[in-house]
Amino acid sequence: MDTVEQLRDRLLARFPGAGITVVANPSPAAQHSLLLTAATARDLALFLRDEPGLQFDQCSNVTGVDWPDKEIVDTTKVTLPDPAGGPPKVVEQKSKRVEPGCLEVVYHLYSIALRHGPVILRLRTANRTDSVTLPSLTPVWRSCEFQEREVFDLFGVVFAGHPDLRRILMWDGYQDHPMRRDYVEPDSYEWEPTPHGEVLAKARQHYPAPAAAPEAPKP
Amino acid sequence: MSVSDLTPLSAPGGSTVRAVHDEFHGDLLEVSMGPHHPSTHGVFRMIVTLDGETIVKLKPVFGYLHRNHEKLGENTTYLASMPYTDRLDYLNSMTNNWAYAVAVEKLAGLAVPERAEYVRVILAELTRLLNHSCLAGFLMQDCGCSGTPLMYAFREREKILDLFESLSGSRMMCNYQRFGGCRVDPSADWLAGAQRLTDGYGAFLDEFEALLTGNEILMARTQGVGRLSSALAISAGVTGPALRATGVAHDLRKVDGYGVYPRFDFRVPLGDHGDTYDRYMIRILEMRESLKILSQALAGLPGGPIMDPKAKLRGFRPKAGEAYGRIEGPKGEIGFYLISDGSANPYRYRVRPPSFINLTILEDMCLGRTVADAVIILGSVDIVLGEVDR
Amino acid sequence: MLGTGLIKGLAVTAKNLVGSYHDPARYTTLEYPEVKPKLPEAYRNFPFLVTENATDPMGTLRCVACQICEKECPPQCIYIEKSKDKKPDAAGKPQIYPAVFAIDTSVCMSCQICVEVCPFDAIKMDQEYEIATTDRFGALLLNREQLAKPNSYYHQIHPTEAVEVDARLAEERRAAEEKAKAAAAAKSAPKSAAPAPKPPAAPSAEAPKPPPAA
Amino acid sequence: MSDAAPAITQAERDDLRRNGILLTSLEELYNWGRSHSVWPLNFGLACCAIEMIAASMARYDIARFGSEVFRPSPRQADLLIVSGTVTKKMAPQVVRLWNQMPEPKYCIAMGACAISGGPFKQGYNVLKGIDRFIPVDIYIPGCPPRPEALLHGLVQLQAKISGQPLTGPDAPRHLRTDIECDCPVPEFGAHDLEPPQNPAVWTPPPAVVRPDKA
Repeated sequence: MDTVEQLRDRLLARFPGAGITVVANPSPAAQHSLLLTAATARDLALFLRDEPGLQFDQCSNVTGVDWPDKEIVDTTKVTLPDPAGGPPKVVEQKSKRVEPGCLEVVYHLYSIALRHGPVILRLRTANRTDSVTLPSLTPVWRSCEFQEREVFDLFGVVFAGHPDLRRILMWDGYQDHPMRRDYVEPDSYEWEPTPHGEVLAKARQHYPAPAAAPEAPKP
Repeated sequence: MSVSDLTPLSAPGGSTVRAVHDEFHGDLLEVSMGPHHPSTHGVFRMIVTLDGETIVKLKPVFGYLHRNHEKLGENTTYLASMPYTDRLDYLNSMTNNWAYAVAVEKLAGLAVPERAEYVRVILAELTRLLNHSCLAGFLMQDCGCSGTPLMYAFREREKILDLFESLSGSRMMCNYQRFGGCRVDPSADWLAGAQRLTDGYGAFLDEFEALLTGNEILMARTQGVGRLSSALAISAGVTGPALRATGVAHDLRKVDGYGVYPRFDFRVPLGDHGDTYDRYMIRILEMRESLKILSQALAGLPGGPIMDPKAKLRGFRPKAGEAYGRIEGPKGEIGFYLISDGSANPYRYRVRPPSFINLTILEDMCLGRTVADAVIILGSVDIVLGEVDR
Repeated sequence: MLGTGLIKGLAVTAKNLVGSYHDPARYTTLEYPEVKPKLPEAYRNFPFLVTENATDPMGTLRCVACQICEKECPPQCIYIEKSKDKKPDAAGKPQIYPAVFAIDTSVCMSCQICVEVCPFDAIKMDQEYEIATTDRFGALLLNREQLAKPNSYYHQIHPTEAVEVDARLAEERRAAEEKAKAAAAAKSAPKSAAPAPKPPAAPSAEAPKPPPAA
Repeated sequence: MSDAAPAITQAERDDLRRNGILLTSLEELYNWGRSHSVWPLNFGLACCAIEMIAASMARYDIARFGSEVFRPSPRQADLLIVSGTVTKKMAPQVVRLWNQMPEPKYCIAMGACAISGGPFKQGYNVLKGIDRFIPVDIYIPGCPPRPEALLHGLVQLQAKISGQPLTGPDAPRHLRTDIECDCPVPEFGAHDLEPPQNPAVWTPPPAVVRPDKA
């Protein structure tokens, strides 16, 4: 099978300007992936499925990944001339910027006919709040149907073109997306006998440190 | 479809039975099967729309056993997720353990000693025997054959569970595999026990087949029921015996050749019709192949360590990256997708559940059949709710 | 012929029915409350704490409250508080001990990870399973007095493993004693031979080297 | 009944029974009948359900305790074995099943998940114990409990039933008029179940605050 770079070149030759980026995977598994743009994703998926040399007929695994907004502190060294006329000083300037997060959907493709794979496709939403629509690949691979519903339920990615996009694991009136990293559980705290870590912190909120026990009255 | 609510019988959680109207079919009945239903293998629920007795629509409802496996996996260490994988598909904890270990070993680049690979194969094939016998028993239960085949299957299952218990300490929740090997080295006694079981299991299969395979009632209930075409099965991501019953030669033991499977001589049974009877037969034939693998693996088990000496139990922090590892579980391709950010907990921990994805085509198989057939078709897909809902 | 499959199947059930009266392979029922199952040595249910001495269980706990098991426990069902003071352990060395050690058996998943990570062989798996109760909070939260069981009990339920553990611990203790002796000797040695500028080991290590040019 | 000591003590009664003379009271007969024909609901939730099935199969044979009749309909069942994790999505249906069972009825919480949420208790969709919504008679810890442990729990339940007086404040629910037998079914809310527990059956234990750890 082609390497992921060859595959990208092959796709770009067929779809010029499709905007495909190779996302390298530094782990020993070396399963690199292709980041697609939402606009061309479905055409590329169809091509991957139907092209005789590729024939990725099985979409094995669909999953979401949440990348929250990250605050990044950039440190730049700036040389300032000394107003007093001395030698210029080197000052470190720190600037904060927020790298916008995104919701990512990952597809693992295999070819049963040609026995190769995986090819990993990634799609990213523009942000995590209002612009979370991605094209559904259910029309290309039927196996995406329930898995995309699951990503919609747990991560909140809206799949345009999905035939039946409803919550699948949680109930219909539920409003949260619990697999997001910033999900906060409803506080139905129960006394736990063995708290530590986060549970201990939660326990302290519910049972603040008791006042010193009053001394037992003497008979 | 215009659906008008006429008589909702009970309010919260959906009504049990109600009349609906369809422009094409006319008056229909919508029946909610489950989550408490003796034939849905746990807490699965189907909303079945019936025209007379014929199914015109079937919508599965999931989530009644959604116990947040993936979220918990992201909040605990790599090692701590291992006992949780036991509880995914709770009949087959050994293969779940193995799939997770494969994914982590890929992520961290760990090697596995040869003896451990053999032991993993032995345990995985024992698990396959256990799962397929129980499946056949449950399937007969769904056909209305109350008790007897299931009891025979459970009698044999107890023998395998005794082996698991004496090796790993627990009947069902083995928590046996580790990253880079296995936890305990099987003793000579244990291996002799496994050999005895392998030798005796063929006789049980003969008896089981004499009881079931030629049974006319079983044939009448299952042949031609729930047919699945191979093209749809591939597109829907169906894996495992359900895919092979449609005639697609796809077995990860052959395709990926993971572990030491390429060293063993076994065949992949394939079906012809893709119906319920084929799915039953595939499992019986697979058990016979498993016995072949077992006797080869037990005969060829090499010595040496069972754990990679470099593998660490505590403080395991793989480098940043991601990996998808998969094996052929008894129910299909079970895979784990892990993203590491270099910390002690996985950043993303995803299970590719075979029985969940195999349910994608449940509606396609059931359309035009009766409710009694739907029960059998569901039984032949072989689901475990712990894995479907995670 | 139609019906042969059925008849064959009925023959199998008949064989099993008759067999269950004389063949132990076909009569597998375990008469449980009267006959207890023979548990394999590896069987595990809930953890317990090993004490060296049955007469003074709290004084001879092997646990030194290092809290590793508490951190590694997947469902977080262990709670430990370190003692403020130190008490001599079985070997007479002063050690921190767990002032509170609680395991919530209503949460524990019997995974044995606490046993695997414990560097002191202080926590092991019990085989007690007849623990059904009507009292949720009182009976299912085990404190250190309920958890402590003597080493002899450990030998009883996991014989081969306990012998290995004992041998390993004895070896470790011996090595530690030897090390302590060596350290004491090394400490006392320079005092007696105060004028020597270097300990005797250092020159011997350098011996193969050619002598430095004087 | 007067406060005077009974005319015949339990020891004497047992002695007579051994000699073939059966003395009984209406209460004893009634409780004997109740306790030895406990029909469970054919209701499996998760992993523990497989052990529950194993307990009803040949090896463990729950029929020896009069409980082999697993009824699929709650209207015909006496015993609800909550065998596995109760999720928030499933909790209303479990409560509804409990309400549909006729009195006298009993509930066994089998396994860690049913008692407290067990290893999954930190999950967002997991109920931290079924006793938040329905009264539980017997708790069987374990993950999963062995089939023997389930049988032991059943024996405990039978003992509990046999010991119940038929009159007075400790009488079983169905013989009393002063308590409500139905439990309110929780509804699905936007973030959680509403209400998250049933205060009539569930009171959290008094706050035992652990002192802050070092």
